[in-house]
Amino acid sequence: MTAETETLRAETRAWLSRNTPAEWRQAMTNAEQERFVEVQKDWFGKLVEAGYATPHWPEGWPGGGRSLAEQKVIFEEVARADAPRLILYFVALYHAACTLFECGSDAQRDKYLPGILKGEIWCQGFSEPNAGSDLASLKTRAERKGDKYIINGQKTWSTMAQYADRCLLLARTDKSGVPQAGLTYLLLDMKSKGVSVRPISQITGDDEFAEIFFDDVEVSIDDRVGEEGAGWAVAQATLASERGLTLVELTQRMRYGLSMLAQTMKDQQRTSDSAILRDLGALIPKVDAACALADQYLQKRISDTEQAGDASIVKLYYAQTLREFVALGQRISGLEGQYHAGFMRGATQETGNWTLDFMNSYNWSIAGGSNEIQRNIIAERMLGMPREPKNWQLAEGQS
Amino acid sequence: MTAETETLRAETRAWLSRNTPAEWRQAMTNAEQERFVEVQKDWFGKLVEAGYATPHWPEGWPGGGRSLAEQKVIFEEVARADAPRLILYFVALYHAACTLFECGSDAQRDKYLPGILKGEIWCQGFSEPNAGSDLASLKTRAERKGDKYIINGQKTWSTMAQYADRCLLLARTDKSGVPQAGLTYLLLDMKSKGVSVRPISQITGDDEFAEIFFDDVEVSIDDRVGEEGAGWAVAQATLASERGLTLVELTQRMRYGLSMLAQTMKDQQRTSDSAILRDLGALIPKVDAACALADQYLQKRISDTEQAGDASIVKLYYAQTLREFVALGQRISGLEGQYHAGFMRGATQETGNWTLDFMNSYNWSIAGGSNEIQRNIIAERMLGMPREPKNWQLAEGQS
Amino acid sequence: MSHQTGVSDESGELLTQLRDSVRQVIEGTGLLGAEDHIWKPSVELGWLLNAVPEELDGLGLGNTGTHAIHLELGKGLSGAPYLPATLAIDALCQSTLSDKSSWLERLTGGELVTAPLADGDLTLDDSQNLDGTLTAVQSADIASHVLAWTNNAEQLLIIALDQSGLEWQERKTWDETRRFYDVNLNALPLAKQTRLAQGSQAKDIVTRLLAQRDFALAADAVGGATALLAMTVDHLQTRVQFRRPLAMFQALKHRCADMKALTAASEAMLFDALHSAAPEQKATAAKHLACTSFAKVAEESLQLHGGIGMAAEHPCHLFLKRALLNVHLGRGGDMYEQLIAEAFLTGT
Amino acid sequence: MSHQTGVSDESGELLTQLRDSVRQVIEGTGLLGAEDHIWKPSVELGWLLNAVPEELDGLGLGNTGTHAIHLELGKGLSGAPYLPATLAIDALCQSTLSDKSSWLERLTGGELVTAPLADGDLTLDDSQNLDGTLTAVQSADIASHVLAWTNNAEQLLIIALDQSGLEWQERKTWDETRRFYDVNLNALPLAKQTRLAQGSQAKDIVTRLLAQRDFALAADAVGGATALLAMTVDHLQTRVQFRRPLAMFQALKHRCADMKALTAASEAMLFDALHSAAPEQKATAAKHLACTSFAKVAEESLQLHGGIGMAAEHPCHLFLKRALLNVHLGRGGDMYEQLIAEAFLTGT
Repeated sequence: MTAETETLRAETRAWLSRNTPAEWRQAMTNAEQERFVEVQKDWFGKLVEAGYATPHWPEGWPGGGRSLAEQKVIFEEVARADAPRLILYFVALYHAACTLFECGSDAQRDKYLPGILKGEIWCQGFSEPNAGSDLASLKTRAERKGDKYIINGQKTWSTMAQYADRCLLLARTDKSGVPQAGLTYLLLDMKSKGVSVRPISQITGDDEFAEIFFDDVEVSIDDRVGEEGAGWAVAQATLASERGLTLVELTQRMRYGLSMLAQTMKDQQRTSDSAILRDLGALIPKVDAACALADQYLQKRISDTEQAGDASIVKLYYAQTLREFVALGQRISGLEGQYHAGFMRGATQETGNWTLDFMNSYNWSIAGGSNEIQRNIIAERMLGMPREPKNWQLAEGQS
Repeated sequence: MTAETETLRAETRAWLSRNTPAEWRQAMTNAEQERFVEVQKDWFGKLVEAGYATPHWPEGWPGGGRSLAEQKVIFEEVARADAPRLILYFVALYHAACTLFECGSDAQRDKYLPGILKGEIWCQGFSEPNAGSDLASLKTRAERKGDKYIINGQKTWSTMAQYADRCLLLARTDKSGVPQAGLTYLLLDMKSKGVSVRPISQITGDDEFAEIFFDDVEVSIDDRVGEEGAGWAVAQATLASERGLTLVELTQRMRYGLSMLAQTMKDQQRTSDSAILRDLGALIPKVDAACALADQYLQKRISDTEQAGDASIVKLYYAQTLREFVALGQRISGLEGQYHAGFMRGATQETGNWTLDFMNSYNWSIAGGSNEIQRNIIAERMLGMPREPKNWQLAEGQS
Repeated sequence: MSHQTGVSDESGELLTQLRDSVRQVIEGTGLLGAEDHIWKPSVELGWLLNAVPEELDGLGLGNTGTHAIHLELGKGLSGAPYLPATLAIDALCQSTLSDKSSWLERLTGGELVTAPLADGDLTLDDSQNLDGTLTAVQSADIASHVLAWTNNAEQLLIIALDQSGLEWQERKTWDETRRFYDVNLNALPLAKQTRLAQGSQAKDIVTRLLAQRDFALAADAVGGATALLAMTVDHLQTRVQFRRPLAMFQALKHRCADMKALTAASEAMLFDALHSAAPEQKATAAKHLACTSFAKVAEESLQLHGGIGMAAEHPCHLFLKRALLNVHLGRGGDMYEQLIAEAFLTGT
Repeated sequence: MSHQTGVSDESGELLTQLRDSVRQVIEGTGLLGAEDHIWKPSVELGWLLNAVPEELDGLGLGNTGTHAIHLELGKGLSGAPYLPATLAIDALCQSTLSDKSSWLERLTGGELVTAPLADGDLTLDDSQNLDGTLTAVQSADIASHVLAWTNNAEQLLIIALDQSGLEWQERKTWDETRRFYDVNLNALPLAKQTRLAQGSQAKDIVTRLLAQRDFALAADAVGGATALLAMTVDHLQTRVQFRRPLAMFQALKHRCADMKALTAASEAMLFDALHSAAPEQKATAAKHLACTSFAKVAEESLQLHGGIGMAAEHPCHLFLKRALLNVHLGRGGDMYEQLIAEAFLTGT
């Protein structure tokens, strides 16, 4: 911890104490989604203005040029201040911007980045109904016609797509050859003709994800990032853009969330129940460990000593610990926790509405590479165990 | 429950109350193995005389002709009386005898069965160092020379082989074709020239298993069970011979073992610790369920409605519950349970020496088809999921 | 108090008919059939008679019938108030109420007397007034009365829902498959209620009712777990990832095998308990094992369904939410382990 | 009381040298090296100086050095009494004993003052005599003294093992890799013992010692889990069943991945705790997580080894037994969760 990062920490903390929306948890409980979008916009504007929204952008851009260590300080302080998460702008600020910085052209950067700073919302168009963790099998087509691509197909699980102005689209331009090689990366205007969006009603009652349908949608070749067929590599850059930082934020927030467990114990008069105490005592070190893993992972990225599988361990351990965390909350809250309570928008994973939190915890064990995918990566890339075989011949008598 | 089985139950209970060796647990704690063998012999003699050792033998043989329901009653009562298990004679009474009844010749039955009743000890020569759960890959050779087979090779994990008079041997007579087809089933005299036995020192300090080495050992073709190359099928009959009964006995004994957990709780003054109480309360229904599964499995065998996988569920659930059971005992006994205490021979899985019991519990999760093998069987044969693929091609760049 | 401990040939046949009848209705409505579409047949097809002993002109299948019907209803995530209805009918049958038979006629004819599915808090004050809350009362809006007992189990009553001093309000649960209500009693005069039993007779009947409630919840859980596991295996067989069905991946197969073992164990234990000499002593264990196993199966199933399981339109979450709620119904999630352990230690 | 919270370049180099030196010795002896073969080098190669601050002519690597050395010793299942020795040395350094430096010379020169690795029971009666038992005192037979503190932590002493009123006896544990003793004190006059500290100073030092013991046990567990996981993966890569290496079966791969995550998490948490601003507050959590994770890894590893793991000649069980014992050392297995939770609730 250098003196500079500590100065930044003090500044950030002071700014947050003045600017964090007061009582946003109460305000966002049972809030209409439109109201939530407003609050996100306000909070985004403040952060951009103060330079806290874009510390990961390169030097020369507003707020940019911060080291990873400094970015971490900002994330930690935002978690500590229990400020709302910037869910609506995450794709724009990280995925879109980093993809443009790393793989975009100057023209694309000049065209799109100022819009992001002004509050344009982006969504990600990667997942498809039949390609969960298996991006190589994407089917949405982009057919070249003159200086345009014509898009047809369907994307799903796109966060907040119903509010998005633009979309990071991964589409298939070639069906021959290895599946990865036929993908192309495009920037699509969500207001284009032929785009329709249908929010997905989730098991929590929320609809923060949506399906996107493309019916002969035109995209100019100027909006292609990288070469045709190079989409797989560009998508990897997109996905790597926030690697580590999100989990630093989430694990820090999980640690602050422990106080909500304590509150539920008090509410349910279970603070002297030794069975519950021991469950809590078993959980706390895991929460600490998740924080430590996220922290040390970021240190490795800073010192450029990251190894294959490191990120998978952080994500897997976080997802497992989070599940235990919310399951304990649910256990303590008893029948009371089973009654439907209005949910809080834009919150972290731990809202004290434990059954809701339990449902939401699956977002981390399924999305962004499921626990099962992470285990494969750890076993194969860290422990050197054989990869899943390429061609399988079924035992006799099976189809 | 018919009147007849209830009469048998009353008779058996009365007989056991008069004849069960008193204080055998104390006597067998820290006992020399020789002393253990003596006690087993005595107990075996008494049971044979009373007809309780051979209820599963066919009508016409001493003690034989009992229905499965009657056999179950006897096993339940033996468990209830907390009598020693007949570990030393199990292979002779079940595996050897049932194999002879089902697949042996009249000459073989006349030659060997009377010896079993007189107390000849048999061991099983199936497992090999490199063929744990995969019997098809056995390598011990049996070469035909005139009217003899010449045996060379090694067997392992043979229960009490160091005391055995005879061995049920599965050896390879043919290396061509499918692996199962080249196996032949032989009855081998352990006093033959070229047989040597080395007890395996186990992690508990006990040596109830042994390795057997064969160096040009001769076996007459008269001692072959079934045809040459039919050994696989005969071995299945051997393994099926006690199916269900052992688990009825073990699960009943596990239920009686709960009182040892209660005792440890009292000794460690933990009876009012709610964390321990809840662990116990979570365990008890599982023990009940293991008993119910074993019981209902036997009912299915009696009514001939057994289905593929039924036996695997009983064994898997028993092994898992037993592990939880002994782990709880270990937890309650604290540091005290970590001190080495002399072990009890011929006991069940629950002796109150919880760290020892913990080690021993692996006998049920590893041997006789490991938990992993049982899960495969359940998934494939009960749930209809695909079998493990026959031929795998490794991903590129892997050997 | 007598229990059906074995199944004769005749009642075996009745049982099969009954189970088939439930299956048929559930297959007709599909998952999450409208409450009405299951409640009406349960009246018309005589399922409610299951709880009535033969001497009172019922089917007299007792626990065995309860088990069979609840298990089938659980498979279909039924929202019909069959469980509280049978509790009320059983309480009535066990009582010495003078106009028992006319009550029985009304109740088996479709008038709903509901009951609390979780332990509430009801006391009788010195002026013989009832105060407190009945918790998790199912479908109270379509019921005429609610079955209730005081905390000390010395008063067992049927209480009309439309009287002053009584209010009920819906308590929406995450589980959308059933509808629950709180019933609040405020200085309700005991004298005006229908008393089924009091003192030690009431205590005996309440003990019996608690066990029946536990068994019914256990059967519901076993049914739910069975249907959900089948759905999950089916999903894995169908869903292709990395160019092969998910069911080919051994790690997933093993998890399904563990789920199968959990479900089979719960069912075996429940069956064993129902047929044991003293079923009541095993009710808490059967309920706890079945409901916690269902919750584990549901937790795993959602993970194995992946993203689609997170969509409200897929029924996966309906099972999960019902499973989680079932854990907390009855005596209350955390109470069971304690009750089971204490009962065991008292016995040793 | 000061702690090393960061690592300067210079001490970073020292640390690397130290770790390499331990690795070299452990590689030389192999698993389960004879106690002597590790204890002698730990004297000769200056490992014991790790615990001594620079101002007393030690290496001053503090917790960081402890972590590194114990982790390596844990990998090798070392039986040398390095842990109790460093506790005694640290207690001495923290004390205001007048002949501290001559004691230090003796102790870093190879005279062993051992210490209890589990909480015992020691009280001081009104006549200023000591009574009670010190528990899990490692290698007492080759030690001259034992470090001890009273239950109330108000007396911190070094007690000679060869005096009347004191008896020690071996307590064989299932873990064969270390040797433990009970030391019984019977009306031992306080006045005749070497007192390191009393009152609040003693309390502070004991708090520090308990934390160091926890960290050392945690590091030992992380080392053990690391070595055992590597051995298990190696076994699966080598062992062929059904005509393919076991490592190809996905269900086993996933279990290894979970073991890797457990081990990595314990190590990360331990490292984080050691470098935090107030390490002592995190010692119980680090110890509990590392030791329970090691026990889980060991439980799984034995299963994945199959039959061969059940043979005494294979080292698998040595890890399991050490792991199980480590859970119960220190403050006692079940105590940790309670301590951690209570500390957290007090803080909120």
